[in-house]
Amino acid sequence: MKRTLIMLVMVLLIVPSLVFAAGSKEGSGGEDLFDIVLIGKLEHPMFDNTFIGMQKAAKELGGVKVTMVNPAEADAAQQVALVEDQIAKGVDAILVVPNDPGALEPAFKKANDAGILTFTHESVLSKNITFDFEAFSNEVFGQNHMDNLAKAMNYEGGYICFVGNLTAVTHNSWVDAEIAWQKEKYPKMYLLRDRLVSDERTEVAYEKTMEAIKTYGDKLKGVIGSSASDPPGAGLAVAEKGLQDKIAVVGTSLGSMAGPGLDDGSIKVVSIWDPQKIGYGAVWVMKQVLEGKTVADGTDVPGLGKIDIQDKVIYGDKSGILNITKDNYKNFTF
Amino acid sequence: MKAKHRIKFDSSQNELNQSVAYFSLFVLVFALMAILQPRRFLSGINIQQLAFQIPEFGIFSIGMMIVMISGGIDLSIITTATLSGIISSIVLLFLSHRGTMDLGALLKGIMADDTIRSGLHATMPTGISMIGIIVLTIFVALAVGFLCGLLNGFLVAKVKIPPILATLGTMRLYEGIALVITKGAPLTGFPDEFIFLGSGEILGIPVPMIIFILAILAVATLLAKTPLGRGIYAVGENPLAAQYSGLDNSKILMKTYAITGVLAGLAALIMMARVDSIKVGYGNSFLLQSVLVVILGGVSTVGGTGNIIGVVFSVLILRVISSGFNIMGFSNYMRNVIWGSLLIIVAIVISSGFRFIKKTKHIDEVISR
Amino acid sequence: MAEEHCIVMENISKSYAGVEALDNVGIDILKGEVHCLIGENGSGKSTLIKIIAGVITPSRGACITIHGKNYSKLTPVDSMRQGIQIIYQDLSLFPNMTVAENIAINQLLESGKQTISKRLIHEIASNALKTICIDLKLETLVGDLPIAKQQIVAISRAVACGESLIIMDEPTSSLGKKDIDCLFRIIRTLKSNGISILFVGHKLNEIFEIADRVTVLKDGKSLGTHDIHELTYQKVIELMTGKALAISNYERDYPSAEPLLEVRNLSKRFQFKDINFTLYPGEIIGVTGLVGSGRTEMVSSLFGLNPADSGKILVNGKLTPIRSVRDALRAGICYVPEDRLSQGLFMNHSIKNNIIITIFHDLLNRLGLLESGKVKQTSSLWVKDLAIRTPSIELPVKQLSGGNQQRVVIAKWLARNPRILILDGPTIGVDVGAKEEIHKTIRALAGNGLGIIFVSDEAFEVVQHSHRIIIMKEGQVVEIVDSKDVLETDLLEKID
Amino acid sequence: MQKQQQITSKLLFRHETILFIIMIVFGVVVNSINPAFLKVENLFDILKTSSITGMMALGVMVVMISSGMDISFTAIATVSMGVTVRMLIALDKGNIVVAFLVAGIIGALLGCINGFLVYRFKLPTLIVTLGTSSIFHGLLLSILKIPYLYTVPGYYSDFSRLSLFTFTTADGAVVGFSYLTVLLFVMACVVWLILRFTMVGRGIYAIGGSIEAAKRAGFNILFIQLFIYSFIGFVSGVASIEYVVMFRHVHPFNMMNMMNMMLNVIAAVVLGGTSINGGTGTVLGTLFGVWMIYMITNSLILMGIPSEWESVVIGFILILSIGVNAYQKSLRKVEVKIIES
Repeated sequence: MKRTLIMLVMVLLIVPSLVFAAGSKEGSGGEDLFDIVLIGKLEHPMFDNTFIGMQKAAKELGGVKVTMVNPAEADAAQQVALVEDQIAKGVDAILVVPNDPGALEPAFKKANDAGILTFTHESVLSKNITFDFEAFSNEVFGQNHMDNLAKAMNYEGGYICFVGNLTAVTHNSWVDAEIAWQKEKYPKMYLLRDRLVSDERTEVAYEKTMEAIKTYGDKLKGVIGSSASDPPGAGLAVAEKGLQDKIAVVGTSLGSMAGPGLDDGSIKVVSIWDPQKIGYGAVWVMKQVLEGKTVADGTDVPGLGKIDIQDKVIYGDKSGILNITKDNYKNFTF
Repeated sequence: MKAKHRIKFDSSQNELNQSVAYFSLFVLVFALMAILQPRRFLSGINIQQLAFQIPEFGIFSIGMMIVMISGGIDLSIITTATLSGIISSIVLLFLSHRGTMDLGALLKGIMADDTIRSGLHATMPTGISMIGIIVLTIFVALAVGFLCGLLNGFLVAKVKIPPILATLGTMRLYEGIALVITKGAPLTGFPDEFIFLGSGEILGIPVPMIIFILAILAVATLLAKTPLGRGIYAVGENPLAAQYSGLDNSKILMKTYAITGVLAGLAALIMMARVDSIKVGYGNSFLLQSVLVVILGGVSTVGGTGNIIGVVFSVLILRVISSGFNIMGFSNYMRNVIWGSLLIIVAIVISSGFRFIKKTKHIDEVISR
Repeated sequence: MAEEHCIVMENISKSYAGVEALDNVGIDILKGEVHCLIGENGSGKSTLIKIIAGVITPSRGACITIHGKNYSKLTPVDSMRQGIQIIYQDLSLFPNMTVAENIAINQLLESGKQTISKRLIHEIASNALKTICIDLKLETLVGDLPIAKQQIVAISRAVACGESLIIMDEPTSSLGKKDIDCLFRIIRTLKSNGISILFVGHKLNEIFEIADRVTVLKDGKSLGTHDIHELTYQKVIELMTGKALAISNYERDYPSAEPLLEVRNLSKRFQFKDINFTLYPGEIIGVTGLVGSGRTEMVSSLFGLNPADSGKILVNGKLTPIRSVRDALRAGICYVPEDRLSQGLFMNHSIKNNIIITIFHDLLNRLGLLESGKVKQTSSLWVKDLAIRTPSIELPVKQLSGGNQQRVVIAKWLARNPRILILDGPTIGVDVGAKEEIHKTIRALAGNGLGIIFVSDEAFEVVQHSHRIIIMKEGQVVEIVDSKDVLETDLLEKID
Repeated sequence: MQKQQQITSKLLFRHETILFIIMIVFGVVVNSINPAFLKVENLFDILKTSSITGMMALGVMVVMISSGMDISFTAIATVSMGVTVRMLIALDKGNIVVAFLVAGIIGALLGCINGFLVYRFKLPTLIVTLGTSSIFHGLLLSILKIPYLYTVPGYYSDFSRLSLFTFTTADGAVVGFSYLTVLLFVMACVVWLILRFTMVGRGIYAIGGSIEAAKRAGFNILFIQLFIYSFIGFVSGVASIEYVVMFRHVHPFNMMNMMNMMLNVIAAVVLGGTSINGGTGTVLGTLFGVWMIYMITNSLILMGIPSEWESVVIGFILILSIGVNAYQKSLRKVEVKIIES
């Protein structure tokens, strides 16, 4: 008796959730719209914001319907499956923020064969695509981080760099650019050790910064983070040791995440691109392409500015970098 | 009269019933998806997608199944695959670009420089050696998997570390070695002949699917028809009795883990060939899923019982559900809720299916009345 | 009424899925008596005690009176409150806890205390041990104790609760003579304290030694309660098995072939020392001694489970070092272990798969795969040969009864066609009828020229069924006697 | 004489002792590479950062003693963290004590569901918790829609700065003994008391030793199972608030995304001498196990190990220390056998 009751509850749990889930994401709309799908790396406000930009574009430009699906974990295999499912679903264009660019190529190829256009974001190496969208080049972004850090640590002393994962291509190219730029521009500064890995987790960035403080003592003057949770983690460690005036933390992050650190001075400045703008610009470009028009180098794209097309990569202009500080972080919704 | 009723419950019958149950569940799920989304789900392309998606995950799952039948678990299965994929792709890339650059430069070059690679393709000697190179690559991948598995087996069987801990350690170790070799960079640019293994078709059937089916047949034969297979079941069910029966437990365990390692190597090959790249961290989400599928497939969590049919059907069921949900645009989290509920429901059904037998404990006495 | 009843049960019936396990059974236990409940396996003994414990509810119409109080339905809590305590065959101890904790735990539970202290636990435990006049180290882990001492812990636990009725389910099945004497002494002490004992068992000599009254169950029906003085061995066996049992004496042809196995100066540190004996084809050698006398250690060293430190083993006159189980198997030595559940069987696997586990190499086809035809044929053959009662060879072994399970273990080894078969306590936990069948099997095997080493506690059994007897004590051979020249009682003396 | 021998050998083979020796050896080795390691400041920091893992490890230990396994605790932690912090913000009141309590209670309730399923259907605990872990986390994310929260009320971070006592070291750094560590120690004591001095504690060991025997002895299995699983739920809830205290944000993945974290906790508990098959386990051993793993992972930078070697080193040391332990255990078995005979 009780057993059937439990089973009933379980079934009741499943059925409405099916309905609920089915109803939640499927937008209504006529069949004549272009179907564009955004596939993020995982569920994250960054991609939500990109999607908001896309929705805004869809509304303002018309003729486009946008949806979003994200893998439950930041895993390339799941993303491949998602792309393949979208092919089956028969959308018109897919915009992916790849976890692993290489892994998606065959899926992209299949999509293209099925007449679906593929686009990427944050993935300059992708091949089977129409365009990749970048707010700016990795090199420029890395140099921006280094400029910020150098200024904050008064152009001298030792520093360390975090990457989210050794396998994160963009993070590594930022760090490469940072180190090269420092060697070129700031001779009094020096790298204390090889890049550290944060696992894209605040607590790991915190623990490793703590350890670095102990290991290098007074020599450590600066920390650059690559994943959005690195500066908050490093900032926490700095704040806890009361070293706000001695160690500068900069890097990639969001205003919302870095806010507390910016407030107490443990984080000096964080940089980011505006995901809504990118989303808007991407939809603008994708719509052009879907309508069979060409997008030329130097076009002024809303959201991206004057674009620079290299091979298949569309770089926005340098105005795309947002440097967020204590004074302005509250102006941003992400 | 009454006795006749009872005879139904012998174990082969049970196994058969179980297989029928899994099969009907599969049909049910498939039909449900087909009814809900007939146009999209039943489209040729989706069915083919499924056929491409299932094999790598499926092979991991049957690998996990083998160790779980032996009473263990292999948490290092994914990183074993990563490591063997990386080492074998170095061999593949090195040999197929042979004579034009050294290994170090190759490793550095792989990541970014597309032009070098296409140039290399042009200069590469064609025909004769490519098959040989691919065979060698396959051999290396399987061999690395074998060695990784052997180390797991050694730690479990000889050093007597609980499997969950031993493979947790080696999971980090293999991942680490792979990171040290590549520094995290992906390896890509495999020759098209190799890609065929992952994306090609023979008579309309995807090559990975063919490999998967062969692997199923091989493992099924191994488990049912070989002394080693029976030994794996025996060690999982009762290691002491196995020892008393003259089986060499540690040898069996070493072989078990080694076979799982080889399967991980095989999965790595398909993975590499399917996505034309290999990188540390690829496929990490398969780990818990494969444990889930094995349990869902009716393998006892303490080892000793379970059969491959259940596991293979669980793989199919989960894949169909998840693909169907993707098409319908479900959120992943809702899917997790449904998976979790499904797992518990299946477990309850399985356990209550056996409850009747537990009560009439000594069947022979009942019959002999 | 002069004698006070502890418990009276009438009209007890119970059926599982239409099969009657108990049919209108009645039993009454007097205060301060030792009441024996006997019957073959499957006769309903365990169902009956589970009903007394309240674990199983009987069919309607049952009438249970405990200390004058009527119950139509008994719950485990009622049963415990009324001072009924069961010592199960598996003892139901906690191997990971200390002796003191194991003894005290039931009393603590009953007292409803939520907190405990070590002092209290020790007090309860030492009191209980004092009651039965036994000394045990309180801080030892029970899992580290030998089985006989575990039994004492289980009894002490029941005593600690101040019970009025203690039910012992085959308590002597894993005990040596000395331990059994000790147990009986404890039982008598308990009896003199006014505690009733329901003694479930099947070793007749014990029953005649300890029982006041006997209730016999057969096929779920009671064959009445008898005063022990009204009964004889013969009568009891007839009641239990429903047929007159001929105790035939073993044909004691002295074998005259070359020796099959010679053991010379076999020793292992801390376990046994200077073992010497010879085994001839067709001979049954009984090995007996107390638990801890080194008998199991010695025979398991012959099987390579516990390789000896020094000494020589000759098989067929050839020096054969046995360092592992495989060495032993190669030499044609097989071993039926003492604990068939944990050492002999794969409970969830089919009978077929249990039997073929030792003979894979015979069943392979040219591809090196097991041939299912041969597998079925071979296993069915053995099932038939050893008269294992089962509807199918695909049935999991756990669904068989003890006697049949034991025969599966024996079949597994016979399938290998051994020359020497070591049987360690093959009749433990097997009832009289099944025991006789196992004895028959053993004799038939010896008749086929096998050399058999037969380890057993039961002097009666050893004298009846072997040519010669090795008596072991403290790791050494006391004497090797011809069973013609020894009486059961002599043997018992020599063992101690 | 013989007795003395037995006692020394017992001490030698005690799990905690071996673990302690390994820890000391490891500490000395690291310290010889970088003297910063054995400074009080660093040790206190390790104690503080390991307190979250330690808290969860206590719960896992209790479950494992009862011969169960719970892998839903990270999901429970995530759910109780998300719900608690949100709820208190929405109500616009609350303080740190309330937060700890509410999260603990939510965790305990979720744990109760596990306990009930385990008891009622006699299912393998691994399956139940594997199932509920995706259910809990999935429901949190899809129905409750708990987003990221990067600004949390001040009382969380205030608590993080509180120290039981502080002192200044020779080189001028201010070192504090965090209340988070105190919390772990208090919880460890509570667990120790429960396991040692209450009938529930004995019941947990009893179930781990033999559930059938425990039933026959008259233990209330339902109550004990509910206690076990709601206890691990409770400590997971508490640990989740510790997370908010330390890192000042609510994140639906960081705690959950920790398959590594989950495995680390389980590894720590097993390393600490708790048997996977149930029945044995001590609080001290578990704490040692946690610290051991923390010492390994938090000394890699001090030792100057390049990032790409991290996994290799961790894997290697893990295998080594577990191997030594396993080997020592098999020695003990032989020892017991000899003493017995």
